[in-house]
Amino acid sequence: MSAKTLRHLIVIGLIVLWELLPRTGLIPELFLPSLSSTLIAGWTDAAEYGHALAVTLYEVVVSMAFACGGGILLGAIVGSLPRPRVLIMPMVSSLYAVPLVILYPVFTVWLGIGSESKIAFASIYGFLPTMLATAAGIQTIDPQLLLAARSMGATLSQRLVRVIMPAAIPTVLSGLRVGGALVIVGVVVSEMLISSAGIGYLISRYRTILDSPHVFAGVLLVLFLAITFNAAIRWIERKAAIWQTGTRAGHANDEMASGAMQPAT
Amino acid sequence: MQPLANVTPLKPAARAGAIEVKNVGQVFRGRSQDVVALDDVSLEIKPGRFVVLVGPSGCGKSTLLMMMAGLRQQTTGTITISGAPILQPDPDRVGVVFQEASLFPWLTAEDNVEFPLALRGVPKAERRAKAQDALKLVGLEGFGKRHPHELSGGMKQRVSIARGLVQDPPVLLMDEPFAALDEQTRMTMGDELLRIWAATGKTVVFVTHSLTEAVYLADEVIVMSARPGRIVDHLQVQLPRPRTYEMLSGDAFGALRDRIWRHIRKSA
Amino acid sequence: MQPLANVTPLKPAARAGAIEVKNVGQVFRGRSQDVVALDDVSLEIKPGRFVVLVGPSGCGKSTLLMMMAGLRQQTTGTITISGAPILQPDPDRVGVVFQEASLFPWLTAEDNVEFPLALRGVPKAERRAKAQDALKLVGLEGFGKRHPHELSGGMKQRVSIARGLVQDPPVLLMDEPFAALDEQTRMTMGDELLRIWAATGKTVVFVTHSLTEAVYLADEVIVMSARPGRIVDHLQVQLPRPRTYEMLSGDAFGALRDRIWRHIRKSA
Amino acid sequence: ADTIRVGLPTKTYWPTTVAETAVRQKLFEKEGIQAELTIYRSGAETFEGMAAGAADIILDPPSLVSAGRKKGVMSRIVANAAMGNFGWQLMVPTKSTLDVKDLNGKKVAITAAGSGSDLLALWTIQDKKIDFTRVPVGGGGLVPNLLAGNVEAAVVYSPLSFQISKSGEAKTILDYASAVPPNLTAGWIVLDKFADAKPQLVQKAVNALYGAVGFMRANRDVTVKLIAELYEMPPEIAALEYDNTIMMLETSGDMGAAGVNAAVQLSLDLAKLGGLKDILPVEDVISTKFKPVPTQQ
Amino acid sequence: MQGTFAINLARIAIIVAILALWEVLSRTGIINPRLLPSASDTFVTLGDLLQRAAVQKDLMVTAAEVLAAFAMAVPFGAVIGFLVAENRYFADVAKPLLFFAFSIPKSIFLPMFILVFGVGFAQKVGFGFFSTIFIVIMSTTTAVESVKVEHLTVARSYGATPWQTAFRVYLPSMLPVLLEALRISMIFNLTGVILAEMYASRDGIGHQIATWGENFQMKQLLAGVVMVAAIAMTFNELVRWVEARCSHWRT
Ligand SMILES: Nc1ncnc2c1ncn2[C@@H]1O[C@H](COP(=O)(O)OP(=O)(O)OP(=O)(O)O)[C@@H](O)[C@H]1O
Ligand SMILES: Nc1ncnc2c1ncn2[C@@H]1O[C@H](COP(=O)(O)OP(=O)(O)OP(=O)(O)O)[C@@H](O)[C@H]1O
Ligand SMILES: Cc1ncc(C[n+]2csc(CCO)c2C)c(N)n1
Ligand SMILES: [Mg+2]
Ligand SMILES: [Mg+2]
Repeated sequence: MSAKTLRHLIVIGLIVLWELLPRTGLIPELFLPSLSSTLIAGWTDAAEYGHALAVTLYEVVVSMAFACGGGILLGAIVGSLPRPRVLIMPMVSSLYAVPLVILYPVFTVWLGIGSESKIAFASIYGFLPTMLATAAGIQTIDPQLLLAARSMGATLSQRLVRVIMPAAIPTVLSGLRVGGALVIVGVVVSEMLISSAGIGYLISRYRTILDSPHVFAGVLLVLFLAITFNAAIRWIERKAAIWQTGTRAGHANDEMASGAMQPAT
Repeated sequence: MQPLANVTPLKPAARAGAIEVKNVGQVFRGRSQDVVALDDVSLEIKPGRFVVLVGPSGCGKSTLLMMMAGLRQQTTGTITISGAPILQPDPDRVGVVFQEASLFPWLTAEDNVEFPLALRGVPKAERRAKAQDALKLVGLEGFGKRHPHELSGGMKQRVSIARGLVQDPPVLLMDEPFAALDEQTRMTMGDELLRIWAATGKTVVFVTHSLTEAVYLADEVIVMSARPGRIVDHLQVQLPRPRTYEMLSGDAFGALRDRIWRHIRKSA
Repeated sequence: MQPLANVTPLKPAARAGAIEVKNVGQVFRGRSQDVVALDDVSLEIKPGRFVVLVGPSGCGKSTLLMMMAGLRQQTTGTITISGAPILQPDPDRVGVVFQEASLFPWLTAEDNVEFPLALRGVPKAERRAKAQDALKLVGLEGFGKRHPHELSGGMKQRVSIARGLVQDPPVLLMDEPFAALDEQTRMTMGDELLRIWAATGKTVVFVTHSLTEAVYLADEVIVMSARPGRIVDHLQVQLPRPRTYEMLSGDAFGALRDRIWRHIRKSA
Repeated sequence: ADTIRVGLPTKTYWPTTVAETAVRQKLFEKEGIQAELTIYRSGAETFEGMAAGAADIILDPPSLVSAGRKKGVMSRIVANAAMGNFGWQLMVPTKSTLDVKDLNGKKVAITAAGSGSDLLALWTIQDKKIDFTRVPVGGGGLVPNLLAGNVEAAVVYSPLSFQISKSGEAKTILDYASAVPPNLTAGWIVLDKFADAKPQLVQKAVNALYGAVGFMRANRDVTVKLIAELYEMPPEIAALEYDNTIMMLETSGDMGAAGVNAAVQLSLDLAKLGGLKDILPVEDVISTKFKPVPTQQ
Repeated sequence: MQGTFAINLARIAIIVAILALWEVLSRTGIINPRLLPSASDTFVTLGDLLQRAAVQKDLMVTAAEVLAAFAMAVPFGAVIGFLVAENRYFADVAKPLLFFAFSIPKSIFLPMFILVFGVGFAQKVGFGFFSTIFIVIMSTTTAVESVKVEHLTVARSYGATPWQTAFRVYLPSMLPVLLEALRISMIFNLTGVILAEMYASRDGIGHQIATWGENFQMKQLLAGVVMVAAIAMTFNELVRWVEARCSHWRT
């Protein structure tokens, strides 16, 4: 069976379970409403959800730019320059260790209760994993390649764009995946905590009045965001794969490399 | 194999291409103990000379080349290239062909060769033409679209040589560029290199383990000894140019080769 | 350099060490077109023979070795080692010294050499002793505690050779193991290799670009041509053993070398 | 002995004081049972806890019982705990000059959309015929956002309301305890299943809880000290909490008493403001099977 | 050595600067001290809190939950992440699904854990595990991508078993990326456990923090956050120490 078929079967299985588990009463509807009632709830209030989605989407896109753009940029700098790395990295990951979710209500005091605070929170939330993955990916680059580029007079920015980025692309993309997902989670969670608009707001409002179908209709929309983001990443991956042949991802198409993986399974 | 079409003759700058190494030492700080890789090396190379560096494995040849390229700072001493000290890589003065191929795996062979030109903003069409010429020169015509992992060891090394040539700097440092090549290819490439060198007046510093190759190519051969790396001999090869394969069996050739061989045998 | 103390003579198994390559082909599927790297190669190697593989750069020598090692599957044909087809790597039958050093950067030189023994669960003390012997053999006594990035190109290659030797399999495949070594070290290591081979009765398949080295070491020399890779000659080297440096200037030696040279010149 | 698991919505809410008193005065033990107290994030979470089988008796408003039954969680209010929003106040910063009427078009902080504070905000909009934006900021966001000026007013629960008015940081412009007509704001709730399976246990539990209410009314000093300890606050504020909420709690809890049905109905009607749909009839959300007999000290 | 000293000095300087800024902002009233109590007040409160037996017990409970969740999530997630990265089939099947699961706010599922585990240790650990596993999987996948094919080939030629390949090739190659992953995972783990404690609990430091927040006890809240952050930072430093010991071969 092809992987895609199996995946689709799993998805279909999950959908069927989602419908049947609540219907048969194995899971109370309060915790998991059936898919049909979720869809009906979402459909009935489509306008409300559409408006919320627009708000959330805006916040996600802006945060994504900050978190991923900033994370990759700083990660690249920190990963390629040892001095800033030893100085900054420990501080950054220590700062990330402060449980911001708990402090979020206090943060809104300074960042306001509108979109700004969500964007700030989600950007910070998605920033570090992107940055760390980028930096770590860059550290695993063969130093010989950097030496070669330097000998050809590559400036720092040229090294960054022409050597470091392409060499680190698989790691950076995985970091981007993690970071992007966290941005989505970050926006939704902060909306759930404090806000008067967005999908997170709807989720938490309907949750407070135990309206689980409407809650899960919101969750479905979050899932939709994730699917969209995933599609975007895969598009970049495909673009990247063209000039990435020969690195690990390229080798993966090789029978040699896939053979190497067999014993691990 | 075709001549490289666009080799530009060196502008007659005052000391362009001259190399001066003065009392240079290199100590690697290790965890347990320090390694003296090079100890007080001095040498002077006039512009346009073809200098071959030989010495036992681990004697510091690559280290010396890295310092001449500005890729590693010496612990003591000074290195001057074209009249000015070299403190960081400067592709306008020095080009390097590395011992390990160090091609960018995500670029095709031709993109790898074009890389140094792209860095300088050479227009696409021009650099493509130059890269094609260089690839032809190293016998890899038609392999331009392959990625490094699709090439054999010797092919990768040849791409790396093409990349070094295409940069066309007044000083070219080559670290065992022919090590992975078969004898025929090696000879052809050696002749090509001599031709380019003669046409451009470049200074070439060339590391090899083949003593025959050393004498065949060189104006001067510098012999190093190991631990700590020191210069033990500096020979002038007075054989006429162009060099021919007949010279290989001549007495002068044999004598030079023997002299180097005795050094190497002692120190390896 | 010291002899490797603990080389165990090969158990007299029926066809242990025999290699049979039958109608083997290798096609690499490329994006635009397919590359026929090897085309219908057949060859038979009797146990205990020292076989040298020569051929122009890119003719498929490494590819053939990878297939013999079970690291790559041929597109067509069969390869049998010690009487059984080889479908995946089997360190009890075949050991490999790779063309590119491929040491583990996180292990010291001695840990790299010990790696294959550690995989088999050889006790620490024993494998340390073996690794020390092997390092001594390749002239790297005292460098055991260094990491690969602290070693020169030739030193890395020697560590890689030591790693291949320490495994002690009946068939040893070596892909240009001496390419980065100076002539003196190369000779000494060649002699050491012959000694180990004579003492253990291993089958050795050895790739080199040096025709002198090929004739000096080999029982048989297999000459390949490029694109697509084919066997164009299979010579028996009847020179007596042990080989001596005097033989290098003998007529028989020269004749063999010439015969190979003519093939190479044609196909490179 | 049987153990009853008591689910409490937040620690700084009077039900916790009631249950803690019952535990400390060993009232559950006197009934021959044991109690295990679990604190939840808020009312809805507490209800989910009960639905998940992690709590046997909880305190929540009638609206959740109604909503829960719609979702297949069959429970009822077995005892009437409070008939007003004691301690709940609409507050503005002390230096603010705004009155309730002035909030038209302004922003007012609530804890969560659909929560008790939201209902009160909605009630204010309806009752005062004004319109303002309700901003959910969570319990922890109320005072900080009020003081920082992100919102003009906030619906604050006790004893936080007492605390910030005592400290001079905020002042009350509307006291919901008196402003909103009496309605059943909170009651003790059990699952129908549980009530059927272990009626004795439920009865003993409500006995202990109402015994605690009685004890608290009779022992001001002890109770004030307990509140101060539980909430980590100065005794003056604990005293305010005692006088304004504890003393206002229902002492009998009898769901059969006169006026209870109307009070539940009013509570459900208020919840409609918050978006609750298809409200069930009062009879379906209450149970008169258990009449608390307060455990005596 | 001189370099390390200078860097440590710079680090200490930065920390001192941050604390000083915090103190000054609050003391001068540029930021309302009721909203941001000064650093000194916060640390005094922290000292008081740590003296309390109840807080000590809460910390122990939380630590136990965090450790248990972490000890399960990391190996489990690492194995799955490894399979996803190395087995095409498994990757094609699971990667998108895992990614979607990762992108959903986990707190939606808090009641499910109560449904399955009740309220208590198992529920906190379960949710901590659930909050951590996806990031571990995704980070492991990232880490595996940094392993060089040549090294795998060498190991294969020596007949390395899957276990040996995992421990002797993958692990050392991946270590820097993996340790970063470990750091982030710990933060997720801690947050997950604390969220679960805030949601429903009888003890644990998250329970306390929730109360302090709702009660507008800013000093205690900040002190609590500092406590949790300190735990995470200690862990961070521990990982960094391991990293320094294992990665000396990199230049
Ligand atoms: N980064 C380093 N740290 C410590 N020692 C080093 C480092 N790089 C090189 N060395 C040591 O310096 C010496 C000279 O090395 P170098 O690479 O220059 O030798 P080489 O002459 O090029 O040898 P080969 O012919 O084998 O390439 C060697 O002994 C090597 O071990
Ligand atoms: N993965 C691959 N994909 C496509 N082509 C490949 C691949 N690997 C090798 N080739 C091609 O196969 C041919 C033989 O390569 P191989 O490495 O076996 O040569 P070789 O004889 O070892 O050469 P050298 O002496 O230069 O090491 C070359 O033309 C090479 O370009
Ligand atoms: C943060 C926070 N939110 C609400 C309340 C009060 N409260 C908790 S649950 C509930 C309704 C269920 O009866 C009410 C009004 C509090 N003390 N702290
Ligand atoms: Mg070298
Ligand atoms: Mg090869």
